[in-house]
Amino acid sequence: MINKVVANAEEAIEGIESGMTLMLGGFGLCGIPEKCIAALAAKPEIKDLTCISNNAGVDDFGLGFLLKNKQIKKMISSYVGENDEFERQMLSGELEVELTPQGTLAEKCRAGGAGIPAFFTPAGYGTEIAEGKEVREYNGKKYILEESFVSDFSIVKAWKGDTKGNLIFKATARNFNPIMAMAGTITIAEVEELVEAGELDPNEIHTPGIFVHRIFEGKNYEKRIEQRTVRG
Amino acid sequence: MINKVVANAEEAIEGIESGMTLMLGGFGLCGIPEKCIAALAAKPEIKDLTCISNNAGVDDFGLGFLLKNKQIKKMISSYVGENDEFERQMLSGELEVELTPQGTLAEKCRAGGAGIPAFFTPAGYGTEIAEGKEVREYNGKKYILEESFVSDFSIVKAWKGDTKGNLIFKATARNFNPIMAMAGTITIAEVEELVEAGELDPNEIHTPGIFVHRIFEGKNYEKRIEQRTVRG
Amino acid sequence: MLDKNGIAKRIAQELEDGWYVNLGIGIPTLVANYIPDGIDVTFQSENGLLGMGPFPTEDQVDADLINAGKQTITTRPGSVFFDSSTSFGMIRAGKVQLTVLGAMEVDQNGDIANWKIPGKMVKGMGGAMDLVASAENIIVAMMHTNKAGESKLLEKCTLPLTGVNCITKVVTNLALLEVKDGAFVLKERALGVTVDEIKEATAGKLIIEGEIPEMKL
Amino acid sequence: MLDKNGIAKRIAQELEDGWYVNLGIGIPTLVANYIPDGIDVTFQSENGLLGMGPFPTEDQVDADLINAGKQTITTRPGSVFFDSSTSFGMIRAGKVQLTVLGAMEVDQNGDIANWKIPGKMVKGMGGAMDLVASAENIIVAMMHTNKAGESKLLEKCTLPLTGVNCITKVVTNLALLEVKDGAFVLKERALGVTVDEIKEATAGKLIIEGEIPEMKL
Repeated sequence: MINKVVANAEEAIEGIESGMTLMLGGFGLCGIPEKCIAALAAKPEIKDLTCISNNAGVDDFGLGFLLKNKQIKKMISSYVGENDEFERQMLSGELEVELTPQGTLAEKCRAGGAGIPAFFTPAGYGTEIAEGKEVREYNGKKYILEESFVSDFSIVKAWKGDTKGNLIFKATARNFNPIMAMAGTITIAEVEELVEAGELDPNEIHTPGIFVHRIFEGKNYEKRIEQRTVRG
Repeated sequence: MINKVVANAEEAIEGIESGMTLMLGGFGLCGIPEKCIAALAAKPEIKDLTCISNNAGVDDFGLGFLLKNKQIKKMISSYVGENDEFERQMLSGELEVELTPQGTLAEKCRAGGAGIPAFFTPAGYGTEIAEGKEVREYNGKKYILEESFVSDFSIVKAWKGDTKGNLIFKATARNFNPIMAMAGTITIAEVEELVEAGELDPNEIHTPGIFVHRIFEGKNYEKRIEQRTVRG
Repeated sequence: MLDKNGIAKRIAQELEDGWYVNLGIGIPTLVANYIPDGIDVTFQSENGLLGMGPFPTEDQVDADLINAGKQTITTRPGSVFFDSSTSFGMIRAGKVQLTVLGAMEVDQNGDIANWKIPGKMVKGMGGAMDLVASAENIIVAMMHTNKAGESKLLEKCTLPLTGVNCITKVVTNLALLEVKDGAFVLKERALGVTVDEIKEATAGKLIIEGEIPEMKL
Repeated sequence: MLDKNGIAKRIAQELEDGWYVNLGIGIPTLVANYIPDGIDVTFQSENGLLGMGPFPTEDQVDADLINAGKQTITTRPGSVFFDSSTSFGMIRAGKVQLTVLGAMEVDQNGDIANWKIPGKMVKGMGGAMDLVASAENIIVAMMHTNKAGESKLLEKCTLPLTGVNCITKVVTNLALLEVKDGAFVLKERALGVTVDEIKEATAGKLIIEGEIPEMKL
């Protein structure tokens, strides 16, 4: 019988090839699939990736690893600060960057994962983001037409998962993960805790297993904090 | 301080007027806001309603009550069988009916509730549903442009809710309820159990309270079963 | 000649391990009773459930747990509930590997009509238009002819369409046919049915190549 | 003249009971510290949280719980988590009653520029373009002039725009102004600031009607 469970990140990323388009969940370093990113960084022969991710990691964590290896050809993100190597590659022209409003980025993933190829959104109307895009007015307000995204592989990180691929995320580590899971031709989920099918309450699952093709339990998550802010 | 909690269905439906557009959650009789529907039926002076609901109830339950009172001018639904009075009014021309593919209906509500005024979908391409609608091709497949819905009032039924309006639905009684909640100018939620803010796990909430304006606990839900099917 | 259960049984042989499957109302529902041993199939119900189980016993009946036919049902381990937009999201995005539907008419171009008869009360298309416009693999389960004895496999559908160029296979009481390049390609005969009988009952373009085997059920 | 906290304090007076509010990075974040007594405001963080609370104590720090500025935070009772598409869904649908943002420039038509300086490293717009295109009530919190002493309230923005015709109010270190019918309408002076000083520092069209009161903080 078909088994979605794989042993580890190395096995999970099998089939990812140079030139592919990947979606990677996370907001900043929160909820990123750190095990799969590390596994990809360990295969520097995989190059020319287009990565759809809200952010681009920091110099020594997350997507920063892939940037350091020059495995990424193009980033599609809403915000890409906090990363010197990124800045260097972008300014030198080695790295292509497509900046997209965060809500449009989210909706492009969700729409792609829901079989909607294009939609109208108000974000970016009247700005350079709207250049070359169709404008239409609804109820007196202007909207631009945006096309949705699908990926060759979507890589997400969840809190809990089961052997059927059902996922539950924790707190704000949910972010882009569920919608990117929807939009993957193949979707890989790494989870902190993997349980048998039937152990998760079907009412509490965030991502239905139909969207997930491979799943594994990662060990010893670092979960680095970007802006540790505490009160006295 | 603002309080979303109202005493009962009568108070919840205050402000609903003749000629308004309502969304009503539910699939068949499963997960319908039975208390608010009964309260509306008790005010037959509210007429000419446009009701967006996947189905139209049965003769003696759910939207059937409003049909019997001739309070509905137009139904927007995907399937409207199981109701003799409905059939009579439709064939006599008293009742206007707009049939919409179920997935398109769902997406129109979700899009309206997400500030997306229009989107492309493949459903209905090449059929009479597509007549007069814009067709566009993406990746070799044909799609039609559909405009989204918003309501004057959305009326939904949840399993649990809190005083902030956060909602949790049970099993397949979820159906259209969360997406219609999103698309209401004013959204009313009736729940089987109303608790204090903080008692629901923020990770397990299906509808964020921002979408809900009025909430109350209904008593003695009938939850009628349309097709009671059991095995031996 | 097959009865309804026979049609369902033959369609069940098309199932593959790991597939997500949506079964329409009528004959398609019966397919769930004949899942081959050793494979794991997950049934999707478009009202918001993956992992549909059998009908409940009296004491399991739950008004909040129904299928798209509004029948009370149960769930299997690993099931999950979701809202209607997510449900049709997974359908439109092609995540459901097989859809089985009934039909009033199909034609040699893969068009299907199953929701409306002009002049009669129209109940609506439900989720059928989304399903046929989205799935890559759609099998129609139906009788080969209507009550008047007329073929339901046509050159061109006469009833209002549900979808175009979408049907991949048709399984009837008489035969299994593939829809390909503007024709019905006869693949299997039902037990005791001759090729001539199928020819007779098929109004659309029929392609018969070589020996046509009898179905094995 | 107001400092950053003063600007935040004045904006906090605009809050109304029951509102959902999104605060941008910088001065806007400070608004949360000055919520008037007796009103209940819920803060939305666009990375997927309604009901944001204060920064955590050391032992409350949770890597999975951050705000849109990537800072560790806490939640208040009645909070809820959701994904990014739902988050921007509620923003685009106008469910957030007030958005407070910083800006590099605003102009008399309500246009705003706050994401890009040509020739400098561009970090991206994050959620700002969605927020300004969606909210009906947007207050800009910023200094009246830039470091070179030039007005940031212009006839027309010179930097690449974040959004058009969207700003309703501007609160600076010098004044509170409404943006209306193609002009900045002076409503209040900061403590000790004269109308002439505000005139001097405002490059866009400025409307001054009657006596301009001093802010009460």
